[in-house]
Amino acid sequence: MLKNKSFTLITGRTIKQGMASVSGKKNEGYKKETAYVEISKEILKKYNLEEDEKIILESDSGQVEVRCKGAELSDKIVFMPYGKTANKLIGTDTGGTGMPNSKSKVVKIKRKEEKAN
Amino acid sequence: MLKLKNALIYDPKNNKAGVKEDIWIENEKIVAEPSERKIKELKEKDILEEIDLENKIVMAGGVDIHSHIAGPKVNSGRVLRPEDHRRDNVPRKGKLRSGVGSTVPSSYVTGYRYSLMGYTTVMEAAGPPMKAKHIHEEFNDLPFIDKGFLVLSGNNYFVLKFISENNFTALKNYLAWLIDVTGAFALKVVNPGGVEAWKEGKRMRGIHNKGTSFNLSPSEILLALAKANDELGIPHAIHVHTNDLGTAGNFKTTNETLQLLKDYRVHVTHIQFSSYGKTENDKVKFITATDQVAAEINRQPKLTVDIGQLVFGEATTMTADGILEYNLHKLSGNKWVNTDVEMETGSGIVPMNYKKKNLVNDIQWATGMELFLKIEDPWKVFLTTDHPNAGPFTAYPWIIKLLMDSNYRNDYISGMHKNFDDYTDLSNLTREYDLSEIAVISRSGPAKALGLENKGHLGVGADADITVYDNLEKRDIAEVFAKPKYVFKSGRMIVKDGELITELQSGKTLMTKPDYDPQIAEDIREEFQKYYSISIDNYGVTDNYYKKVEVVPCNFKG
Amino acid sequence: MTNVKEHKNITCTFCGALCDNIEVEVENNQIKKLRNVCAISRKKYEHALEDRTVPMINGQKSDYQSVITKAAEILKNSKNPLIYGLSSTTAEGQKNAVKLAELSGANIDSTSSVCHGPGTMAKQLVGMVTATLGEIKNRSDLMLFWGANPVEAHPNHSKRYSILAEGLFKKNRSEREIIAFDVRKTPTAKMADHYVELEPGKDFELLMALRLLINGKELNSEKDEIAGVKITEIKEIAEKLKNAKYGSIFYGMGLTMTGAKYMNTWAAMSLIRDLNSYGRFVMMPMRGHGNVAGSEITMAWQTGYPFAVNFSRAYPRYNPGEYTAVDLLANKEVDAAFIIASDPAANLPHQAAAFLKEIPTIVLDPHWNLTTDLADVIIPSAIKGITATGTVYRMDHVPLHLRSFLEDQWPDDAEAVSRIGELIENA
Amino acid sequence: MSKLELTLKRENPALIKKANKIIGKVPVEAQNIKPSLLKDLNISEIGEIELLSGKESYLLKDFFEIEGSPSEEIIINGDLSNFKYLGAAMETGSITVNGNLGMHAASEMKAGYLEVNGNVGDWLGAEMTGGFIKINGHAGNYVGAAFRGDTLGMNRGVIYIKGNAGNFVANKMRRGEIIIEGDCGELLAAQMIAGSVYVFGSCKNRVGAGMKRGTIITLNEVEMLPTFNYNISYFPDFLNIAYNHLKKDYGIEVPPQAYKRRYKRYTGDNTELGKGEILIWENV
Repeated sequence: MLKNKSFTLITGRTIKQGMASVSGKKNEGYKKETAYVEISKEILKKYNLEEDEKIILESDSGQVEVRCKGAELSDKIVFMPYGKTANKLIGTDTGGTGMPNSKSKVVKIKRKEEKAN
Repeated sequence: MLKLKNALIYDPKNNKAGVKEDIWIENEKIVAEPSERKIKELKEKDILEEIDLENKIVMAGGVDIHSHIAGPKVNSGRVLRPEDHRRDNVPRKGKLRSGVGSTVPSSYVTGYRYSLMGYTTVMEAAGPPMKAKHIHEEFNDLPFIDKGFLVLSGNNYFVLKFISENNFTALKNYLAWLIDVTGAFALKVVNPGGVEAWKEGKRMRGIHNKGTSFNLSPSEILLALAKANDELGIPHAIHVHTNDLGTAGNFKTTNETLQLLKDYRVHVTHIQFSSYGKTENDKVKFITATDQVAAEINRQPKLTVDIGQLVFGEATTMTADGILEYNLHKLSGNKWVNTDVEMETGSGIVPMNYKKKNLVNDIQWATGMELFLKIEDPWKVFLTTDHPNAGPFTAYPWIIKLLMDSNYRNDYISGMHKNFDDYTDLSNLTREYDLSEIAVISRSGPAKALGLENKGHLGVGADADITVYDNLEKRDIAEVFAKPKYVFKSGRMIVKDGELITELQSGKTLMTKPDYDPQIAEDIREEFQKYYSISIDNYGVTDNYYKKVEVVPCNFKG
Repeated sequence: MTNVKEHKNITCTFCGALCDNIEVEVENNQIKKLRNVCAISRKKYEHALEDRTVPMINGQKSDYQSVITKAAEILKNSKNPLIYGLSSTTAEGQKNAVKLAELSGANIDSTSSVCHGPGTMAKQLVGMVTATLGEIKNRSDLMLFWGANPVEAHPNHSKRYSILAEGLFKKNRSEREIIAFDVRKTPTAKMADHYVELEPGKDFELLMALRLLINGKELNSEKDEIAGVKITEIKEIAEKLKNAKYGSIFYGMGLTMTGAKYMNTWAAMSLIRDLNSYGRFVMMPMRGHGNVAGSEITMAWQTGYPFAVNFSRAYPRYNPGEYTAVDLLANKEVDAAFIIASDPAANLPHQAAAFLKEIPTIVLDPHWNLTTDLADVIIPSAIKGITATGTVYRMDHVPLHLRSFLEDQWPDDAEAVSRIGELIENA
Repeated sequence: MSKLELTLKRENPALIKKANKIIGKVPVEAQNIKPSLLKDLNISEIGEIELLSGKESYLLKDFFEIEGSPSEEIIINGDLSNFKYLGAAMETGSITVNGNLGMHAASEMKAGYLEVNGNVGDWLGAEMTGGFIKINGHAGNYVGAAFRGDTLGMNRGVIYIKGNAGNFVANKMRRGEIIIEGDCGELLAAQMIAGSVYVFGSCKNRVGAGMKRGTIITLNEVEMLPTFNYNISYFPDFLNIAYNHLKKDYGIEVPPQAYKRRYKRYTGDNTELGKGEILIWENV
């Protein structure tokens, strides 16, 4: 079951996110380039998720609705460009270090509408 | 105009030792006594300020020829050691900015503590040319004192290249260009050849072996640099940190270096670290070799040295000599920073705690003391702790006490390791420095060696950087030198009764501008653009970094 | 008459690689041509004069003097303000910000705390063996990329300083071996000779295993792999590391943001330190923002500490985890904020950034961003390296002076901050 | 015996308000509420003790109702989660807090007693050199740790936590005992130099990373670092003695199953001295 599977959320830079961020943070481009999640193609297939399908990512800090993209990734992780959307999932606990869990947050994937596996 | 009257003047350059005289100050300078008419006029206009210094000792402001106070290495040391700062806090007061102290103080606090000790000129001992802008940025936040920096030039690609090509003209032009574009004061040579060797993963010993891809020996580098420096007329000698520094038996390398360069001006810095003998059948290995080194110094007329006196307690060692810091790290197990700077130099940092119970530390301490006492002419030997390497500069008053009071010194020795006398002969030395000699080693000598004609004395025309101490009668010597009664910088009082006046004042940056053929920048352009990682056009320090500059003329003639 | 002016050796301030070879042609205060720029840099220059902020107070347009005065009033009247950002302003701006923090008894923190600050904390435990980028280009025969993806974050890095650069002793790609360690095969990993895929959050374990092997000890794992890497492969890597003449490791957020956080970097720094018993080995944090290194440098010489500094006692105190922006905001301990050249609403965890909405917040930035949306006071500013001069420090602490080549109607960050400071100092 | 009782006022200067709603709290630095200092003052002088909140200086009476009489024994009531440095450098006497307490509680404590009936923030007992701390709730990160860059953490004394603790417990610990009845976070006893830590609950990853010497005892399985060696599975007698000492001297309830049982012994960290030991209770 997809809802029982946990992933480590890796946030990071992409060149398009970089280009969009210097082209105006208020532009649609920036929003677009920071509001998707990359998921292993095998996982997409296994759980019958479509490329570009809108899904819900959920952590213990919040949830976001994002498009999913198939990528060459291990099935333990999902990747999001860093930005406002990803940061809704990242908690504020820094474990006393000042650094939040920006690349080590546990997330789950939920379908927008429940459909049969 | 300001008149300091009835002072007991100790001004060795002008042969005054406890002479009761007045000092007249106008426009940041010491001036001759005005005519009676002028005095009358000043009094009438009420613009003659007088301070009575009856029974007070007056010297020129202190001059430190070698200290690490600004720039990338010092700053990295600050970052490295939050534990060094945590218990030594300096709050904001009036217009005085806050900061932290201990062995690597923040820049404001560095300025405060030198000023509070009556020091008004300090030479930053080692700057990597590529990061010179950083040094000047910090200089602008280093209040009160005048300062300059010595630019690292003993392992630079173009230096090694021109020497190996026997292109002496290019070498001279390059060095002068380097000083010019980095806003430096003089040349620093650290473990010549050895730093390049460290980057190549090699070890060099002595000054005669060739070891790097440039196929040069340290002696070839040293000779070329000393000759170029003299010919460029730079006011200060080449400032040498010897090869093999810090290792047992290194006095041989040191003496060979001194003999090699006997025809040129040389200043050998923190020579304490370069004056060790070696005992083979012993775990300790170290022994002082001060007889041999002092004899060589006493023999050479042009040579000057500073000591780098060890101080027990916390220290932060930092030097461009990367391999030395690696060795210190291996020895101590303490945290270690190393930064190789492309095409130019290296650096390292290791915190240390020198302990009186540690025999090697005791021997190092004694080595410094013995050199102070065995070098006959005080004009050849200067007071430093190689701050913060052998200890913080704030220990100078204590070192002065050790030099002036042999009873105190002997008492202090009695607390040393029980085998202390087997490795040192400090206990047999009875010499005591007098106030004039202290004035030489702490201001007049260093000023002269740096070629700063307006510093280190109280004659007419000198900068009005003046320190007033209480009389030593019935007072603890260290206390007196730690807390001057007054300090004047550029004619303005900055310290009164041991406290800073709460107005910030900036000192000057001291530079030299030796002549060179500007074509040199074009000659090196192609290789520079290829092998540096920044453009040659962005390399130099631009004028916006210079707030208050004094260019010291290059008029040394050999 | 057209007035075309050419500017060479301009420094791009987007990322910590600070390429200083940009060529710009300017006509009538407009950029006409750009050379040597990367894809991000090009966008940055093209967009520079667009989307500019204007002085605003509580959503109403205002004038420059009024926003400065209002900012001073907010900081002066707050008990425990936060000054945050700094990594995209000049050293001059940073210096003035530290002074302002002192004058207003503030906490001051840079984006370093959510970036490479953990590396600096690790350095305070163990030290760090590093070099300038040119040294690595000139000498390094083995380059490691660990949790770093410069192809997307520092696009010209590989060409100028690392994989593809021409060096003095190492002339080209074929004279270097490249290993990439990551949890996903990034474009940088694709350029490497070897890609080592790690289990997420297990960098520490692999680094410690390598340290053990480097120190000549046995690796007795109950499993046949560590961090998802086979023991045999780990042993091969250890041999490669030991045989490097001048190895280098570029590390990114993949180390600082995961698992053991700064202890990851501690393990890496310890490993690199130990490797210097064989050949030479150095490491380099892949600093993200153009002058984030400068924020640590300027703060250190003024306060002794690199970030996470508090001035409530009128002298600097340091403690990441306490005086860092995320913690201060999440714990709701600050009662005003001054954001300098940064966009915490986009880049900090949402729940921390959200507190900025609750307290008086001042933003100093040349462009609109997500944080200007929730600011009470907006101060416009000139753009560093384009319309404003100043100093920036590269990821390897090499300082560069920025020149301006376009005109601007607003003063720069340094001046804005200094004017606020003066109002507080002379109040 | 007389006691001094301080009760936090509902309205106090540390509150951050927006439209009369409390939205946050500015930290208060409370190191001056120190038994050795307060015992020799009268009640009105106690009220005048300085407390820093943010950059502003206030008086103790601005925050607290003061009852009882001057004493070495101080009871404080209220949610003090924004109060830092309470009991810092304390040398004598006792402080009992009925409520939560903030960071740096009893840091650099030399002697005396601190008890908190609630949770505490980070840096509890950091660099303490003596004294006894008892927390009846949970503790934060860096319990008994060294401050940034420092070489030595806790060096003598006892910290007893009934609940859970965060990351970096016993970081660079040099001497003393830490007992955690609940679970603890990551990097327990990282870079430990010596001393003993007992965790009756579970430990997160990287236990003992970089430790030189010292002993970690835990009653649950631990994911071991590859830099530790498994030595032996045995019945350590000394542990029974240690448990008895915890019970007798500090009144600590050691779970009965811990006694006289088999433990797995690991040593490390082998990248360092390798003389640290981790003992893991075997549920056989």
